[in-house]
Amino acid sequence: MQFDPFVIPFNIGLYFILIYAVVRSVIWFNDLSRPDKLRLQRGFFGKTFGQSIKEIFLESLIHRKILKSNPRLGYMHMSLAFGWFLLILFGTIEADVFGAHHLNAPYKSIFFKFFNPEHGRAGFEAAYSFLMDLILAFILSGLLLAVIKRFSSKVVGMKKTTKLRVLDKVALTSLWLIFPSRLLAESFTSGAYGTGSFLTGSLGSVLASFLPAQEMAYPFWWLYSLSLGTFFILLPLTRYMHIPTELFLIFARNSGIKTGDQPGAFREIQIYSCSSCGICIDACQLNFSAGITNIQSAYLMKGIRNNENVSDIAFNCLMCGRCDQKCPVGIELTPLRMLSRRAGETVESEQTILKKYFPDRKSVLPARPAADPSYTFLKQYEPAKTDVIYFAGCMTHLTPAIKNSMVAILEASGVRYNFLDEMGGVCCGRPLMLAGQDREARELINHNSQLIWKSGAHTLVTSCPICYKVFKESYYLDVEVLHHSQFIKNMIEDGSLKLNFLRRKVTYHAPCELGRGSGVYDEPKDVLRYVARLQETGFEDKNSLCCGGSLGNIKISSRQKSMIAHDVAAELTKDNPDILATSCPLCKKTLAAATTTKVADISEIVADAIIKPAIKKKLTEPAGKVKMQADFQN
Amino acid sequence: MKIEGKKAIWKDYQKEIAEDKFYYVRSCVRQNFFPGSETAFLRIMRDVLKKDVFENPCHTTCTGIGYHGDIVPVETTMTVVARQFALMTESGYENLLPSCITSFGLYTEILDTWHHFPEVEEKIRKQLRKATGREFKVPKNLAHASDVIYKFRKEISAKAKYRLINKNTGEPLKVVDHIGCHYAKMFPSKGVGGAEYPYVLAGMVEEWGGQVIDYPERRHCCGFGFRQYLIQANRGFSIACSKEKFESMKPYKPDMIITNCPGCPMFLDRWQYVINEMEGKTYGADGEGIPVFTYEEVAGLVLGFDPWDLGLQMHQTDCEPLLRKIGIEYDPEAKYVLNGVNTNVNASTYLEVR
Amino acid sequence: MDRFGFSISKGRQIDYDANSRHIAEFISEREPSFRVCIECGCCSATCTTGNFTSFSLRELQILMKRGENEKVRENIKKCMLCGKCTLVCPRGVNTRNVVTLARQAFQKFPANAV
Amino acid sequence: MNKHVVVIGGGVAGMEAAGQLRKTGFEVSLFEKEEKPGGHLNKWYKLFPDRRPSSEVKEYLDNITSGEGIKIITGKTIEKIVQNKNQFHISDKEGSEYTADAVIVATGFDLFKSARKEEYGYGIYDNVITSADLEEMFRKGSITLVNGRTPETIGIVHCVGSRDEKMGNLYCSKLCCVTAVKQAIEIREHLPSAKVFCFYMDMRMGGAYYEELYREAQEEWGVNFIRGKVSEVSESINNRLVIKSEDTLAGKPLKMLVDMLVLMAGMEMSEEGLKLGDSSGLKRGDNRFFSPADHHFGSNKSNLKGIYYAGTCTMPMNITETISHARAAVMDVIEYLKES
Repeated sequence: MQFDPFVIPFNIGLYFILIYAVVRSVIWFNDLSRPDKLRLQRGFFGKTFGQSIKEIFLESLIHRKILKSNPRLGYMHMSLAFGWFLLILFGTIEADVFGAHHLNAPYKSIFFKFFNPEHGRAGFEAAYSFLMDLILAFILSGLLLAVIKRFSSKVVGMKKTTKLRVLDKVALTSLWLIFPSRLLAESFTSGAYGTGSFLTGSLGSVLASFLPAQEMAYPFWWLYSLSLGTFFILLPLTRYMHIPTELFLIFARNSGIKTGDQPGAFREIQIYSCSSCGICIDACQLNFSAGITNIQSAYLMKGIRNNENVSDIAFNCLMCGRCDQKCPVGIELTPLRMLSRRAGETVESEQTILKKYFPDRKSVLPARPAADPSYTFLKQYEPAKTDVIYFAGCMTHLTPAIKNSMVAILEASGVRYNFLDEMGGVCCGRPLMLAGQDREARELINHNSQLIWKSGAHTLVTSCPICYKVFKESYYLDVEVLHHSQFIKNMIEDGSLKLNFLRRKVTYHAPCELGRGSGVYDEPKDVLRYVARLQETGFEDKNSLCCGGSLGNIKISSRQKSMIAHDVAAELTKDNPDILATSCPLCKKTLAAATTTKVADISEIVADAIIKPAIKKKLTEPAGKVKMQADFQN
Repeated sequence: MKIEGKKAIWKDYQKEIAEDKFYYVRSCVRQNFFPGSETAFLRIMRDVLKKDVFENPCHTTCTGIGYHGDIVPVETTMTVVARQFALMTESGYENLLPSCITSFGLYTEILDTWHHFPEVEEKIRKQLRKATGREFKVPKNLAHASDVIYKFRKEISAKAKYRLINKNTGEPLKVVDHIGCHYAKMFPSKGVGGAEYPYVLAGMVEEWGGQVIDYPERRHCCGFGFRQYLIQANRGFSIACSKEKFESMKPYKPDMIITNCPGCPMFLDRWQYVINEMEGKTYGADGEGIPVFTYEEVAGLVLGFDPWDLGLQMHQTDCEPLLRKIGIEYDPEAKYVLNGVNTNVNASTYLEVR
Repeated sequence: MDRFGFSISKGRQIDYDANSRHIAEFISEREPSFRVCIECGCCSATCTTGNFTSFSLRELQILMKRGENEKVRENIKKCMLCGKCTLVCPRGVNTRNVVTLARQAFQKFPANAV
Repeated sequence: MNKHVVVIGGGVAGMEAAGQLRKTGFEVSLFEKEEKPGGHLNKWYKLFPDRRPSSEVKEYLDNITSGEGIKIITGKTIEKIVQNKNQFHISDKEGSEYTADAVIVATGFDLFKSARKEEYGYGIYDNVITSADLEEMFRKGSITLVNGRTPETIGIVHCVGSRDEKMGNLYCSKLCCVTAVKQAIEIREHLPSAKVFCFYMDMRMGGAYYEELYREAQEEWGVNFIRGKVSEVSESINNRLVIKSEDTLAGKPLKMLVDMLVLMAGMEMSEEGLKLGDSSGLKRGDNRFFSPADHHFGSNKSNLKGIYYAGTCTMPMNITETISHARAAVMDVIEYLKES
């Protein structure tokens, strides 16, 4: 038997999805910018190829990252993906080895049992059948977990699971039907012919004992084929599009392509790579501290895929970057969110079926309308020439203790410095960027850049991680940009700053913009270790928390911010430190309002530790009365 | 609107007004604005009501315009006013009867100041003595001319030839009463009916058959405001004030406006013409202007005085439609005839707001 | 006008019933904390932009609430969104969102639309 | 024989004082000028800040003043207290005399007579009402205009007769702000589509949970607050009210049409209190309220030994303060009678 009509749905589906994957890949490739195209070419044909293949194996099939963070969820994903992969692989080998011909059409291996019902009676064949049954059982166990997860997400260790659309439901049903229908089809066939191994064979003989197995098998082969066909055809419209897209993403990422600040093909690839696994939801503090459960990255990706107006979702985010760190697919979620913010309010529109398969790439993110400059009132002036510029930042002006400490540290270090925004400066521009208003931000950046150039400084020190990130990333400056923790570390190391050791227990809260945002994790902790006893909190480095006060979120209420701050403060003060240290004025202010533990910026702790040079006593000290008066004045 | 509520307030604000023997002091500007009014007042007082009203030709300005225009210092003003009092004392009169609302307000203010600060009065007496050698007694009674007409409104009504009634429909005329700001806004107790719901003009209108209408911007200034009008650059504010009032009264379809201040009839009358020129708007029914009268003119009209003797030809907003509405007999041809000569040279084409 | 040398002045009065408050309503629906402002002026006092201009978020908020939108339209873009105002607000008004929404609303409703 | 204490005024202070005096074993006579005790409480619908029905407080007061030991004499206005050694002779309007060993004066307050603020036109314009009139509407369960229609826009003016030099009251009546906020919320509860505007000079939300109520009014009920007292009210041709104020925070004058204007009448010394005080030689302050012997530790003591004050005859107070003040007066009476 070489052919049967029931294979048609499968064949249609399979060839459709293969052609579709090729066409979509070509479109994506074409849409990449020229440098990105070159990168991808080099990556694909270069030495990163092996790395990509390895990553595909480890992440797309084994789901190593999910396994690490959540073994049960990982097993579920692995059993389905890796199991299916094995089933196809060994099915193809089976057809090749035991079938009538070599190099068979795919359907021959998928429906091998139908075309070779007698196969697997004894010896090596039986052993191979056992292997195939084992793989099927592996998949079915994962499937069972997936079904349970739909109804109770706690079983797989997840608190939240994403909600589904109608098309997703149909696709999900067809996916769920694939393996049970294969099981039943193979079992009936095995029952009728007395073949099959521990799973299909046993189930087959039980079914055959009271059912007409020969007749019952055929409809289930149809169901199997139909499920596969339906799943393949619907796949591009559902979240399962992530299966093929992720392959492309891995190659693109390993070739060095980044999201950037313009929407493009890589954005689309990433959006379609999201499997809605929901790990970002669990990682999100808005979820577990503030009870906001509908704005997480998985929802953003889904909203964009479904062409919804996502501006409310896009702006309701702390931009802390925790989800970026946890995403098993490695999607650059925060940069993608920034792209949506830049677009402002998008228009929701109904789509034709064709548009759903081939989204309109140009109208997805309309540019914000042009406008007149906003900050024409800013006047340039000539700042004093200096070596080091200290830029406190807007927020630091609301935490004068940090400002004063930094002045003390700068004085003690003996550098020639200029406190650029001593009398209040112009905002760095980052808050505008976070609100998606890059053009406006650029005006401020230009203004500040000119001032910094004119000062002739070689180093720029800032106390605010928000400023630090934008100085680092978006200013075109010929100066070394340092966060004050870095500056202090340098000063300690070159001996300019002499510090006492304060016998205090300290925990450290890493600010999002400085840590995950700019990769500065170690310097603040090094400085703290130098002056105090630093305790671990369990929320170190990439796993650090957001204080809740982030300027990234312009939607949440002050109450919700404070809920987050209280949770964070409680976690970080569990071991009763003397001081909860941070290195951001905004974090300091937010956390200080949420705990009774002393919250201090690194600069404050360091300023306390400065060894003051001994004051030389004058030989001709005035008499007591005059001295008292001097004391009084102090 | 509950009229009982207003009546209760009117009851609280009654003032003493002398019966006879008045020392009348004219207004500086009225004689130019509506010269017929003061003449009519004297005619009513002397001929109709048979009252003793004395005028002293040595009387000068009270400096009110200069005072409110921040030009004349208060002590100077007080000394000038003290001289007016001295003239009255010398003439043997005690009941001061100013024609001008600002004079009335100023006299009231000065008397009140002296009441609370007798040392100021002493100082002014000294100054007056030094400057002129005169002595004075403070007036026994101070009433504005409209207070007196209000007081004798019933007597006037009894002798009236016409009533403020639309002859064709028999309906009372709808009358807007506009009270000069300096009448009672500074000293509510010195005005008939107080400052919020003044009764001085409303009482006349009611007595003579008209119906007073209460509209939202009733309390608003006419816009004269001294500094507003006197400086050309500020005249936009002046006219805006009048306009605000007209816009507010328009829905009530008023037949006429009655006033008791020198400036108000002038500005309510002239600005209607200017607004019409600038914006093409009129505020009366049928696209006409709303005629504006002084209370003396209205009293004269109901008593049957000749409109041209009252000086109604000096109004820029045409009065003749209203005269016809009331049914007043008059000779349209005689409007600009003075001593048998037609003085109307080339004006009437744009003097009417129609 | 030359004939008279002056024109009729426009009043400064807020005509509450004639004004349209669509901008304020747009903001209030999306950011309810807009309503709880008590006009204390903390936002304006700490304002980074206010350091350079007469920009006052307190004033602009109340003008929008009264429907006096034109001054706000001209000025709201001067905000740098730095967020100091949000931090100092004693009523917890989410001022950054108020500004963002106001900008959005002014873009959505052009000057001549009511 | 038990000592006999007379309490003058059967409002909250008087009833509380009478109840507490009875507990300590004194004979108490409680005089009330109206036909039934309760004072202003009888006219109020719900109380701030928790909007509990005023009847609950009334019920409590009725309970503590009913039964043995308290004689409630209603319909009697006391005009004079004369001291004769340790005895007080108290006479009413009709000339009847009573004697007592000690007296508590709890003559309370009168609401400011809003017609005195002529510019608001209370008693002249149809739909200008006072806070007390509005409470009456709440009790009846319908807020309507004179013509029977339902108001859509309602203005509330704070500080009517309080903090007003022209009215001779320099003091703050303290409760009108929170009453305004409470009533604004109640209006919105009754008429969900109505717009409410409070015109205030300062929001004086000094009591427990007052500020929270203010916030609730803004946040949940969308009540608009405009800083600027209404200075002028007139009636428009279609019977609406034109109000003028300055929006002092926008720095511009403001004109608005409302269907109804509610005046937050302040508290003034009661007329009966004035008469009683003047005829009995009780000292009063510049604010016309009784002047206690000491503002810090003698707020119940009068200038005459044996006569004590309770409640709002000394200054504006809310119910909580009034009840505390009345209890403190009882302490003074106990101490006085122990000595004598």
